[in-house]
Amino acid sequence: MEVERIFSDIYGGRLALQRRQYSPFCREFCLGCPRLSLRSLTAATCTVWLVAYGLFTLCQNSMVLSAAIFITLLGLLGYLHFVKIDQETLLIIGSLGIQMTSSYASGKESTTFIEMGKVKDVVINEAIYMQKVIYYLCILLKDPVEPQGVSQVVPVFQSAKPRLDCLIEVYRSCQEILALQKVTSGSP
Amino acid sequence: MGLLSGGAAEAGQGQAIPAGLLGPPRSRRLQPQGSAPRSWIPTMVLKVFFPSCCSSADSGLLIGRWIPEQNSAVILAVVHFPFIPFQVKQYLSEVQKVSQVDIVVLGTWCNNKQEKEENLGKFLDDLGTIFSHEPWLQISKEKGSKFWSCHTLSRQADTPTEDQVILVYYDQRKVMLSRLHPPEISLDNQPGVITAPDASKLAAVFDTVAKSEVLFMTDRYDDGPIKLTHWQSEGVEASIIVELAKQASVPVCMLLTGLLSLVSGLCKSRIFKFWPVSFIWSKLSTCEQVRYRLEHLRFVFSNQKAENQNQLMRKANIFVSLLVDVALGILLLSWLYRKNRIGQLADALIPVADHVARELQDLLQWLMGVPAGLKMNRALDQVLGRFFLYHIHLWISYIHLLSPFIEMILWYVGLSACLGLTVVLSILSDIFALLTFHIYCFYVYGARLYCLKIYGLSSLWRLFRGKKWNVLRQRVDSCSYDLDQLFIGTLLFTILLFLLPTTALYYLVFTLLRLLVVIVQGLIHLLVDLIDSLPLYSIGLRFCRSYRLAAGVKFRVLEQEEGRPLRLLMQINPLSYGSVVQTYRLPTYSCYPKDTWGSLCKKLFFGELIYPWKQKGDKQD
Amino acid sequence: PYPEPSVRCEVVGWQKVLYERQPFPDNYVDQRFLEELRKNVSARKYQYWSVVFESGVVIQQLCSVCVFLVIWWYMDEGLLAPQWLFGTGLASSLVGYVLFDLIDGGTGRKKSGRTRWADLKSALVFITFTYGFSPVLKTLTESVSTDTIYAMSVFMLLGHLIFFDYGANAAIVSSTLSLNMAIFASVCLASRLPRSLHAFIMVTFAIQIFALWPMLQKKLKACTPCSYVGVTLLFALSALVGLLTISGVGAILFALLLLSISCLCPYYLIRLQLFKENIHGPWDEAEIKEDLSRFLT
Amino acid sequence: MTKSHLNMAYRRVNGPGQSLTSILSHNNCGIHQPCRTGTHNICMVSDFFYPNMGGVESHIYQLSQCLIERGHKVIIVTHAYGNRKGIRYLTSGLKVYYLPLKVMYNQSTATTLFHSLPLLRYIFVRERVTIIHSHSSFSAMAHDALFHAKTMGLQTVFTDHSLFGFADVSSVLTNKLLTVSLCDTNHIICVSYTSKENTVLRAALNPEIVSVIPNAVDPTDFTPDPFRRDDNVITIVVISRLVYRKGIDLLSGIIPELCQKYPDLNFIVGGEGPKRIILEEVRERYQLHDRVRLLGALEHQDVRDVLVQGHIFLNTSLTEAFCMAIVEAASCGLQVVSTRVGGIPEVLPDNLIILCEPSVKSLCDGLERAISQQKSGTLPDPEKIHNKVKTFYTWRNVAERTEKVYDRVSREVVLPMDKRLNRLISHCGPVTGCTFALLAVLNFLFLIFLRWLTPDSIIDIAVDATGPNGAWTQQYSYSKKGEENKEISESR
Repeated sequence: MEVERIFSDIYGGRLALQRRQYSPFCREFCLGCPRLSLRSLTAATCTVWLVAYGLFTLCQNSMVLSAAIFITLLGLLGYLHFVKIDQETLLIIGSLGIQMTSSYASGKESTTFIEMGKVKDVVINEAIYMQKVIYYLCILLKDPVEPQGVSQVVPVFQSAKPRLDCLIEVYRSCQEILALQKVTSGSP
Repeated sequence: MGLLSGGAAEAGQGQAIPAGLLGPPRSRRLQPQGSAPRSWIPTMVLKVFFPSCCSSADSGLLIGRWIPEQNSAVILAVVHFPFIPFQVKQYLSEVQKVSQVDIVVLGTWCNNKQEKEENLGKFLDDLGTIFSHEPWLQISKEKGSKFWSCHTLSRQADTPTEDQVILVYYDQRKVMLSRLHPPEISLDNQPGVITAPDASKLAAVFDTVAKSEVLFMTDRYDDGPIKLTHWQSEGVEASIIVELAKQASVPVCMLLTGLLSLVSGLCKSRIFKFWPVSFIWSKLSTCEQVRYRLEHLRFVFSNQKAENQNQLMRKANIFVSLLVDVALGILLLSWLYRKNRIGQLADALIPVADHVARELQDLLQWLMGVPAGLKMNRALDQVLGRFFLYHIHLWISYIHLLSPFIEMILWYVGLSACLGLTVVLSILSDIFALLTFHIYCFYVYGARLYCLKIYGLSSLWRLFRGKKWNVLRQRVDSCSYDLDQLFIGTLLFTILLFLLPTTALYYLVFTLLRLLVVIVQGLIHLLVDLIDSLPLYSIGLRFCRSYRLAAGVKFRVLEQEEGRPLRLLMQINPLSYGSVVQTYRLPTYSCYPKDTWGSLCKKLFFGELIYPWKQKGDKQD
Repeated sequence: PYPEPSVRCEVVGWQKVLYERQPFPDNYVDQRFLEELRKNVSARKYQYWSVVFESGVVIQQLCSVCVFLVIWWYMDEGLLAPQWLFGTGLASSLVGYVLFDLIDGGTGRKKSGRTRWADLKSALVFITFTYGFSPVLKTLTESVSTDTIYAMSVFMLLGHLIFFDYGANAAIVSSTLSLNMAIFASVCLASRLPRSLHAFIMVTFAIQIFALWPMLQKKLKACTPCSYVGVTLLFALSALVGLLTISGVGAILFALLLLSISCLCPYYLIRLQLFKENIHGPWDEAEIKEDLSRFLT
Repeated sequence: MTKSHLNMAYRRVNGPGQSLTSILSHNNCGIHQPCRTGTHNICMVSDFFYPNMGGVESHIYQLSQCLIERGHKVIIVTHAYGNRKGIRYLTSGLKVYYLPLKVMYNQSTATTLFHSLPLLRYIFVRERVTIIHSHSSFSAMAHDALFHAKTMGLQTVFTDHSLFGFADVSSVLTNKLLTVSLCDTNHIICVSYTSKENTVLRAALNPEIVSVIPNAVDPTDFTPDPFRRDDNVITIVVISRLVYRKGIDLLSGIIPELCQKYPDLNFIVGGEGPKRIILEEVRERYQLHDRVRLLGALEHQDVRDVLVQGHIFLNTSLTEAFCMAIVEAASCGLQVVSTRVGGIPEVLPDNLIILCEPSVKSLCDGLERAISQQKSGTLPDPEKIHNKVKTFYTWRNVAERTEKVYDRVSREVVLPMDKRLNRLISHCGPVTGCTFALLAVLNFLFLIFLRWLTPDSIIDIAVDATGPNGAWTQQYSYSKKGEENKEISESR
């Protein structure tokens, strides 16, 4: 059962939230960031090349141009491989753990799995980010030394910064699953 | 049987208690299930870790470990028909003795390839009465469909449950070989987090599989009483070379340790204890490097076994880096000693030193004139210039005295390349330090002079303003001086102020030279440290067998249909290269500057000695 | 939302207290608003002649700077023999030293408890150090251009005039700093003189005129005001004459300066007092009248 | 900057998280609630707030608490204190923004009049703020907020906590700046009548728009405890920052005088500051180590324990707008001796306070009077004093009166841009007026640019933590619900 809804990120960009429910205690949220827009790409490339051409006209050295081409290519590759995140996935498996996957534009994926034993809670938090004050979803990890404390806070959907309504949706289902978890672990 | 089955039985009892408590709510709560999640009353989910290699095995018994606190079952192998229950229990108890894991029969596995015969099914059911376990798993796989059905029978509740079960497939081989790194490496580090193994269930699963290695030692060809299916059932992996190496390693280690102890004893002998020798010994980076390597060798070839995985890793890393180092060194050696390159080098060396000296002389001449139109005090300028010129003169004569022997020295020094590239490099840096010794002296003189001036000026400036430094309160107080104090203070202040530019210029020039030298030496040291500290073995491991170093796991949801248990595939999430390096990097001896850039600049301004950070300057002062 | 001031609140009347609920809105403005406002509480009435008398100190200081410069110019030109200057300086300082004790009959010396031996010692220190350093002084600034030296010394002398303790208690006054600046300037100028003897004598003279002479002045002013006025006039005249021998224009300008400081400025001060409008009230930060240093010393 | 703040946000305790979780899981209607009729969304802006301690800080905190109690929505904006950046929640869901702005001079931020606009505007929009309430004329951030609020067309209130002279150059400049920043502020609150006169003179204001609302103390914090003090000796307590403005030099004169006169007299001095050295010198010089105790800096909760150890409280301030210390002391049942400066005469009735001139002699006389009363036992009983003082100043009363100001302000109209410029130019003199009019125009253009960059529509409206259906009140019900769930699961 897969549901797709459209939200917007804090810059007003378009975000698509896919919500797959595999079973009552296993859900997946898949947040697709807007793709790399051709306009910005061309803009960046053109600026670099224009600068290069300016330099070339100044010092009659064709090395500049080839260097510019290489720089743009390498920059694009690096950007796609290390910076541009296409999709962020949050997989919650009740009583097993929470898994965060962010897949880059180049197809590289980086995954972090947090076991339920370590998760204290999933909350929506506020932070000052650049010149904004934003909401973000985060996972609070238990402090093994003293169980009440929080040892660390792991942010979710860090690259695509969705707005509050989107976060609320994700947050609700997280809370449902966590609630089952809490109740069952509480009862025996 | 009573005796032998004791372990399994009481184990079964032991685990029956919490499960039994769990039982009734689950079974009853099932009825309202299926409606909206809010009204859905949850239960503890049962997790079954199933080795993917057993998915095609024939029907039989599932043996593995039951982890009650997480309500999860780790299936290790499948026992095939035909077997005698008594023998199974006996075998299990033996395995248990060897590997401290309580392995029990968890349930039945029926893989009906041909059309489904129910007599087998009911036979499996009443197996449950023989091997008492709570809950009793029944995993069955129909022909064709990849969705299995998994029932759990419990004594109190007879209704089999479906969707409270998660089937987690795992690759047994990888899980057994990999070692799970503490999560604080994979997440960004948090010092406080040390998770006990029972706290994190995955660690429990991993070490269950890892410990029960004994179980996998029997493949299907050896004629035991019972037949198992697991990752090695097609044949146990083993390589003759490894075995031979294991055999051979012991005497080799003995021999080398003996040698090493001899060498180190030599190093510890009395001659090196006397002052000048020990001092120089401590100053030369070559000796440092050699000592460091000796330590490594002693560590690698020590007879006592590495008690934990980290130790083993460390040994391997050191060994590999040693090998690489020596290999590079020998390469260099072979290059050096072909067609008299040493001779050319030696001939090149003296002129270079001369050239440097001459350049310095010119520089001093320039300084003694009116450098860059600066207003220098002529008298002081002349004095300083002459002093330094004389110094250079001494230096040149020394070099020329040395020149005939240079080649021979180089030849012998070159031999040391067989000790490894790092040794050669450190020797190089030492030679460089010796050849630029005069620059160092100049720097020290200039710095001392400048330092004196600065401090004098600062205190006199306070007097000039009618203030004084209060030592008790650590602050500047106002104070009334006598007339003569004021007069003399101001007189000195004026003189120092007008003499400052001269000294400052000398200081500046020689500091720049010194910095140049220091930077070159620093680069060499960086290279040495890189070779020393890089954990090559770990990196290689990460490169070839990425699952051996696991940062954690990641799950993939396999496609599924309604009413069937959720199927996940557990993959191993390899450690990132960065964290590999920062986990396994070997400690180095090198002394890097402790101070930040700001403090460094401050030191430069106040004319304190920047490098070496400890007492290498004492030789002249 | 405010309770209108009812009949009984006129009866009650508004009072300036916070601890009572009063039947007035919070932004109520009574006719007693700002009644404690005072103006020009601390405005002082000045007497013209007293101000003129006080301005004598400034005159003195200007004149001593002027005299110093004139003497330096003479020595630089070689018109003045160092020995002569040394002799006169020595004589005058001896006279001054005697006067210093005669004026108040040695009470000041008793108070300070400074022995003659200490005086002799510091005098010796002066002489020896200056003499010892004079060759260094000679070669000290030869590589520095003359204009730089002039600029520096002018700057320093101005500083000396600014920071000098004229008897007003302001923050910037620091007699130590002003004296040091004067010495610095004198050393700079002395290093420009032809020979090291010149330098030595110049610096000694600077000490006499910048350090010793003001002390004597202070005492004169305290004990015998009329003689102080006389001395001031004499000194000013001598400075003018000295300047006149160098340049007439400079002398005239200097004379104008002295006149304006001694006569015009006091007049303006008294005139401007009339326009003073200084608001005071209970909000002012109360200043502490009596000196509290007696508790500490 | 980004990273650091996010990280900072991670390291926070999960208090706020909890509150948010609760509201989000239970009332989503609570998020988009309009500004309730009769209640306001107030934003308190000041550079001075906890962890910094002082009169202004506690004023802001207590006032906000009482306003929340009365159903308003209150947030506080201040600058970051060391590691304390980002957003924190205090008791009853009081939300505090610690903005990462550079601190220039004693805890007051540097102002360029523009750099704080983006963040402040974002906060004002997301919190749906209707009234900006700035505190303390020393705080640059408060003035910035006033400026920006006017540019955004919001109502503004300003509370002045301090007095200024007119004598020296610096005060002339500051007064000019105050004139500019208050010339189009809707309403000004002063803490005493003297302070009102002072402010009216400084900022050339119409006294009608200046209200006097005194500070208050929480009387339950400052209760007398006569058994804590021993009546064999007489103890004089002084609690203030040890700086010149608090008249510590006077104290350094008083201590030896009285100690030599009365052998059974002790001093307790609480507080820290540059003038501490003087007191130490006095103590060493007169060998008073056993009779003069210097406690150093005091936490706010320890103040009462120190106060109740004494019989007489001495305040030697040279200038005070509204002296909270003497009210606290009186509330603890001490006889107060104080200098007659600033607003102090208005604070306590004459039978509770002995007013003296700011000189050692006069203060000594006052203290001797108090001592003789104490010895003759004619001083009223601490309990009586407490019960009397208790009725004087309460935060609830302050909150009510402030609320009236808000009501009045919210009914006023905000000046449009042109009128505002005219007012600036006409009111603040030609040069200053024109300069700041220009700055105002620039600020307005900047605001338009920001609106184009991030329209208000894509700014999330913040979750209201306070108020009757705010997250904070919701939280308990949430946890209770959790309890029920558990019980159900066990009962079945």
